[in-house]
Amino acid sequence: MSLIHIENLAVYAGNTELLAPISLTLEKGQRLTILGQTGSGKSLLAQAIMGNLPNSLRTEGRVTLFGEEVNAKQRQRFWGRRISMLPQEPWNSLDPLMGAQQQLEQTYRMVAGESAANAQQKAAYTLALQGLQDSGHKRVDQLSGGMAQRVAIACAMAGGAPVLLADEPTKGLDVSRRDQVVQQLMSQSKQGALITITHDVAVARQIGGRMMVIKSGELLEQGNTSDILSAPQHPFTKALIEADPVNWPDKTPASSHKTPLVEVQDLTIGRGNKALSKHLNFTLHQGEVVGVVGDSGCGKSTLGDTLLGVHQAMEGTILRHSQAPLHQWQKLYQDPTAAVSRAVSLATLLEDTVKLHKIDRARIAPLMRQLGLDEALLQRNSEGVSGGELQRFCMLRALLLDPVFLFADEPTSRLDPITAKEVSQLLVDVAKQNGCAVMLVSHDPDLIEKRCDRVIRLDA
Amino acid sequence: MQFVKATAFGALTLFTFAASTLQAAPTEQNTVKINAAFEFSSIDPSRSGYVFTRMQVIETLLNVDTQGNLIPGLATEWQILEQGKRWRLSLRDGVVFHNDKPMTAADVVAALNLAKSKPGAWQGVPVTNIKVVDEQHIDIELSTAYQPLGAILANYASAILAPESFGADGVATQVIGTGPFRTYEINTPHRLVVEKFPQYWGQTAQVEYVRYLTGHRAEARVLQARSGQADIVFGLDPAAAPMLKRLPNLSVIRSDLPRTLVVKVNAAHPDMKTVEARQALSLALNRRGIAAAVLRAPEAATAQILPSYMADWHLADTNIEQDLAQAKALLHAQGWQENSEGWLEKDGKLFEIDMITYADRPELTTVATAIQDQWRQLGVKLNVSITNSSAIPAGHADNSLDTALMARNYGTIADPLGILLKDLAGEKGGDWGAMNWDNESVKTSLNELLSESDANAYRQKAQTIAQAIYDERPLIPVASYVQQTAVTKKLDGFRFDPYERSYFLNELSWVK
Amino acid sequence: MRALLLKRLLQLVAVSWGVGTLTFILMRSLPGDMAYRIAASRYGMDAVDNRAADLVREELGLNHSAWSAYWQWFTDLLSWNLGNSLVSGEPVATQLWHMLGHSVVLAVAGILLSILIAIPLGLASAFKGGWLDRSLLMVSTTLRAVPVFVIGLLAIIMFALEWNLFPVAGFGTPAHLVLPALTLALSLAAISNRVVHTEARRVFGSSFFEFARMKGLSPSQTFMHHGARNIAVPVVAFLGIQLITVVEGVVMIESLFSWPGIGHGLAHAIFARDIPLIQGAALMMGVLFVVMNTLVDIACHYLDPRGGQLA
Amino acid sequence: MISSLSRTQKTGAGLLLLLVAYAIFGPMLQNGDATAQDLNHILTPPNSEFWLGTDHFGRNMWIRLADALQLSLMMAALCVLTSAVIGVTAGVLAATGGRWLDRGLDALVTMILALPGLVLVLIFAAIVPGSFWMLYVAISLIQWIEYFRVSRAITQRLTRSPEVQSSKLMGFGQWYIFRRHYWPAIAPQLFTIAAFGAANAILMMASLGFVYVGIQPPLAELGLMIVEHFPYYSDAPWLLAQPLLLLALVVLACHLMGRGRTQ
Repeated sequence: MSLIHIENLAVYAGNTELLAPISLTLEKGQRLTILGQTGSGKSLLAQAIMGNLPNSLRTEGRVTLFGEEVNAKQRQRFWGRRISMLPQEPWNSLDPLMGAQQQLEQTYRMVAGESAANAQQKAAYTLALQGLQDSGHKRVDQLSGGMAQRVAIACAMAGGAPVLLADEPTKGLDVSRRDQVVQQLMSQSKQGALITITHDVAVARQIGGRMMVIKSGELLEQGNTSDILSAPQHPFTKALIEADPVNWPDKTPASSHKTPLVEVQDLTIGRGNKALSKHLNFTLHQGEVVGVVGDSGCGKSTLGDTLLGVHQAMEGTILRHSQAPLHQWQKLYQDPTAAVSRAVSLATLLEDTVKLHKIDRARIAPLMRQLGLDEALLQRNSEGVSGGELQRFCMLRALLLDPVFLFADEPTSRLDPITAKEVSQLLVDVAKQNGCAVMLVSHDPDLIEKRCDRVIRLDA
Repeated sequence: MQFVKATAFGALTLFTFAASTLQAAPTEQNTVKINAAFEFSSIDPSRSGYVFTRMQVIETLLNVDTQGNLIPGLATEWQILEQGKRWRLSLRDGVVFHNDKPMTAADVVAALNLAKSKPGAWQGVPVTNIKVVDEQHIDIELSTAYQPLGAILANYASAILAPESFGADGVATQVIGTGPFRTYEINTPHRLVVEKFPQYWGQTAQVEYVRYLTGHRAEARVLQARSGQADIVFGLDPAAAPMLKRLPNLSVIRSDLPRTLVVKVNAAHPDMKTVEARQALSLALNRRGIAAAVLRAPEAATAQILPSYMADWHLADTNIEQDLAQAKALLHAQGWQENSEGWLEKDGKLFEIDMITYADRPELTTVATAIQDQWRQLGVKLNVSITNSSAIPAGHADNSLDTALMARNYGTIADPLGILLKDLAGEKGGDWGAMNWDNESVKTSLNELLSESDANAYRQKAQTIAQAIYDERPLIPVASYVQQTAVTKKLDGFRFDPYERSYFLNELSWVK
Repeated sequence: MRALLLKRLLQLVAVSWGVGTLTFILMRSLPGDMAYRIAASRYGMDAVDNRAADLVREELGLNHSAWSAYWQWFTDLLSWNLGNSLVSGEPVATQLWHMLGHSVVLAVAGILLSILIAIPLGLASAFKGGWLDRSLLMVSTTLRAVPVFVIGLLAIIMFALEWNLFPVAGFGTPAHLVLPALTLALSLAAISNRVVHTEARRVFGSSFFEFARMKGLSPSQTFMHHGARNIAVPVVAFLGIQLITVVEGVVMIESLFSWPGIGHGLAHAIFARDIPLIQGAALMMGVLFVVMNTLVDIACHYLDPRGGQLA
Repeated sequence: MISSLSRTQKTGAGLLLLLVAYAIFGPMLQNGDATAQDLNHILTPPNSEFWLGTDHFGRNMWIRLADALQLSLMMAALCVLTSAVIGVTAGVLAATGGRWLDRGLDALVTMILALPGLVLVLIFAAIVPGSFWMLYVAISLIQWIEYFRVSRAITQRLTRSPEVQSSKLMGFGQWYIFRRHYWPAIAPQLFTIAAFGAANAILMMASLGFVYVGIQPPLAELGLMIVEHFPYYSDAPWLLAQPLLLLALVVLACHLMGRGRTQ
């Protein structure tokens, strides 16, 4: 008897089709991964299965759970007990005012029907299992992304639901946390079934089982994960796989860099009065691309800001060997939409920079072509363009100032894999041509490996 | 959980507050509820004795009948000896204070001496000594004859309270009077409840309790009357009178008072020093319009400050009609020319004056607004400022006052001589009377009247004074004051006192 | 917690001194001679004359310099004595206590009633939406569009006159409290019910609410454990702010229903230039403001510990 | 920005335009002025000659209401303008200026808040009884706090944002940062506060008429009219209804303008 059987499930807004009809069947112990870019409608599929689509959308097709055909209303009885869904942002899905353990206890008591004492004991045990034994009393805002995710999973599973739907479970987590969460998902759903929705090829590879690839609401390809990953049929799938830094071509060895730009001796960096990393010694040369890697919270961003002079170094010295004026020490931000004012069009912003520093307008056109930005784009404001386009606009603005040093703070972590690959390549090439030193920060060691001349590893 | 606790707490406070104020005795049935505009900020007779005389808690030696003549009160009779320099009063016997102690001559003398020492009615009275003659008689000795002493003895400030009511500093701490009602509960400044005093010497009350509540706002009082929550409501806004008359459960009683709506004019003001200018201002007034449309009492229009039943002082032929053309002619003769916007102008200066009035009496603001427009048609720019009533005496003292609209009470008794002395005979006139009016003959004849005993000589002098006031207009009368009172039909025997001295509560009875 | 109380105590002292001085300066800059005004309130509006004003001026030492009067008030304040009212001579403290009693009862009754009206309606309109939400929005907007004394007048015409259920004005029995409290409650609830609606709509649509449902909790369980408290936090914060505007309503309602409260007394005191009473009343309101503010902050912190250290 | 108004805001704006048109052009459509009295024609119901009838002094209500509306709208506009300018400047300075400036302004705000608004206005109105300008000063003194708080909060949040940090790194000055970053974030919020501020200013002036502190005769003011016409609520109910309705409409228009997308 199949746990889940879906026939021609489709989602419509009015009569525009958001998700083309899809059919699938899941037996006990099976695992399915749905792979696709952000915004390709894979979340809608999860909500359609679960039965909690926003009431402005409607579905067609039949959903049979545990052998019983149920419409959206009837499925609510199964929530938590037979089928459970893990939403995208765990730090938003936990009650902000209640402690983690308390929320877990509550699920045991009310959903699984445990006695108060049992529920309390079980909750403590589950949290200890996750290595969260001493943060039971903490609230969501006191937990890191990874910890919040693990509490959310525990809560979702507390009701004993055999089938688990995980929607982008690893979004925003760094590599080490990501693998931990994937292991937890697979162990929890051994005896039931697991449907995982993700854009991360590495996650799909670890989960195995069967896979479906979706692009803008269309099902492109489905089959065993290992077969598709090794021999993708559809060009989009191929591009998606290649976008994983592991598959990027190796970096050509850089020419030697001689002239030092900035020298750091026995530097300690920190924010407020808490020191993050101590005794750092390195020299950054002109035109060199240096990568900085480390777990979140080890001070990667703070190092860059200290070099730019935004933060004071706590100890040690920073020697600048170049007399370049302040505005030639620039920064690229992790979230470009937060770094560019929404009030006016990009053209006006560009115009402001050009007027301020009296830049020769002739240089704009060639640079825009190189960055793949077309003229029409500039008429819109920062919300009217995609994340990739906006990051490239920021690079345009920075490069027009002839920077000697560019601190790129995880510039591609918010972009989807394919765009991230293009933008990171573009960044390194353009910087090299203009003799600008780059410090690239990322939590993905493969990306740093494939893009930088040299790597600095920070440990918390 | 928190909300449940909060509402419980709220209910608890409400309950305790309610329990403490539910009195056993006065109930809806046995209490007459009275509502009026006047607050009493203290219980000392010199300050707000009028509330306690009206509620018949305290009494005076002499009273006043409806025609304004002095009649016996706590004193049965009074003789004026030694050409007015000694007044001998014989006291009524069988009078008992509310603390069951009989009233003695010594008590009366003590009370009068205290009254004499406080500001108010007893000012300027040339008293040298007040003494006990024997158990039934007391004497008041004066340095010179003072004819209005009778009115002062009838004034609330001279009420007789038991010695025990006064504190060490002479200020009353409790009200132990002799009236047909005794105080039951006092909450200054808003509420007073009195109960029937069985041992009263005169006609004992038929009603058990009477509650007096201050209603500050005119419309709030109208609503009290209309909803029947107050049995008697004084000081009704004339505008609401027609609506109240249509109600079945109450009747509206209109009574004329010896109070006149008067415009006080600063006769030293450059634009208003000449008689013609004041004549013009008076002629521009549409008195019939104001009386009918604003005061809702067409017959209240008057051009004299004193009412008709003060025969000696009332002139036969006075003209109250509006004559704008004549008024303009008078002013043109004075050199005023009309400018482009219609304002009168003389050598670059507008005819612009201020008028002070106060909102405590609802009619004053509306009449002032009417006058403002009528003088506008004459070309005079009048700025009305509604402030506190004390601004009028203050403006008189520092000469900053141009004009003021006020409701002056001329009759505590039939003969207004006492009031006129205060208003006209003062060195600059009177706080509530004329201002800088340089007419010496009126002043001298007023003082002569003080000792004038021959009736028709008295009347002849009074007529000349009244004529001088009418001709030279130091005070421009607008209309006589009409008081509207709403009385529930459940009560019988209500009588309105034109001199506002008593509510005659002991004559009230419930209609069976 | 102790840090907050200490800080608020300091604020209390600063506010009381500040408010007292501010009112003193403002009152002293008022036109018109104080002696006359006080005499008018003492001896009745028609009986005031120069003689009475001069007597008052001597008795109260009004011709002394403003500075000495201020110093007198300041030293009295240090010994917890608010001085005596110029008009009635009674100590300001007793008069205020009497007036404050009535105002607090009216304010508490009004606020409780507004909560009882606003919360159920706000929640219901957020939950059901549709016609209930639209009609409530319409009623709330209309009530907010008229000054509070108009609501009072309409309440009198309807309840007291047409149906004769409640007394028109005055005080004494609980029946007297109903109309003033209802008027105040309606003017407060007109705004607070929309705040409750907005916050409830936000919580019902939030992802933690949805995830709680996903975990298997029934709608009522989800509301009880997660919804109520998350709605309460901003609503309590808003009620705290609304407390400040309560006084405005109270002054108007007391004057309409001749309710002997502090608002009404204050309006009269300003006309009568009874400076010690005004200083006392303003001081009392300033103290009430700081105390209420602290209580609200504590309640908010208790409900939402995320607000960081209790500053 | 105008095009982005929601449906409710558009109705509000339409209603307000209608009222402004009546306030300005109303008096021109009838001859005579707001203070000319005719004691023989008091309380005449609306007829062909007097479109909105005459009040208890026989004054033409059509012109009188237009005058009163002019006064209310002028008070609203002036108060909103002044309190917005003061509030926003103080707010931005407090957020960007030194620590002491912030604490100083904060103490001042607590002081003003401690004294209930109406009491402050009552005292100010008593300084120069019946003067429009003193009322305007008093009301603006209370209303600027709302603008101060909002603009300070927004500016404090933005000073730490990447947007401002990036502009600083690129060498832009404080004035540019205000024009490009702070102001566009403050402006939409300002619009809502301004709308409700205008409504409160009008309500406050009306309430003052109620305690006889507001405007002096013969000036027409909505709150004072409601009080003056109340005794005639059974003889001439339409007379009381007119100022009441007009006051409600103008305040409603402001509230609708303020509602926009937020509520």
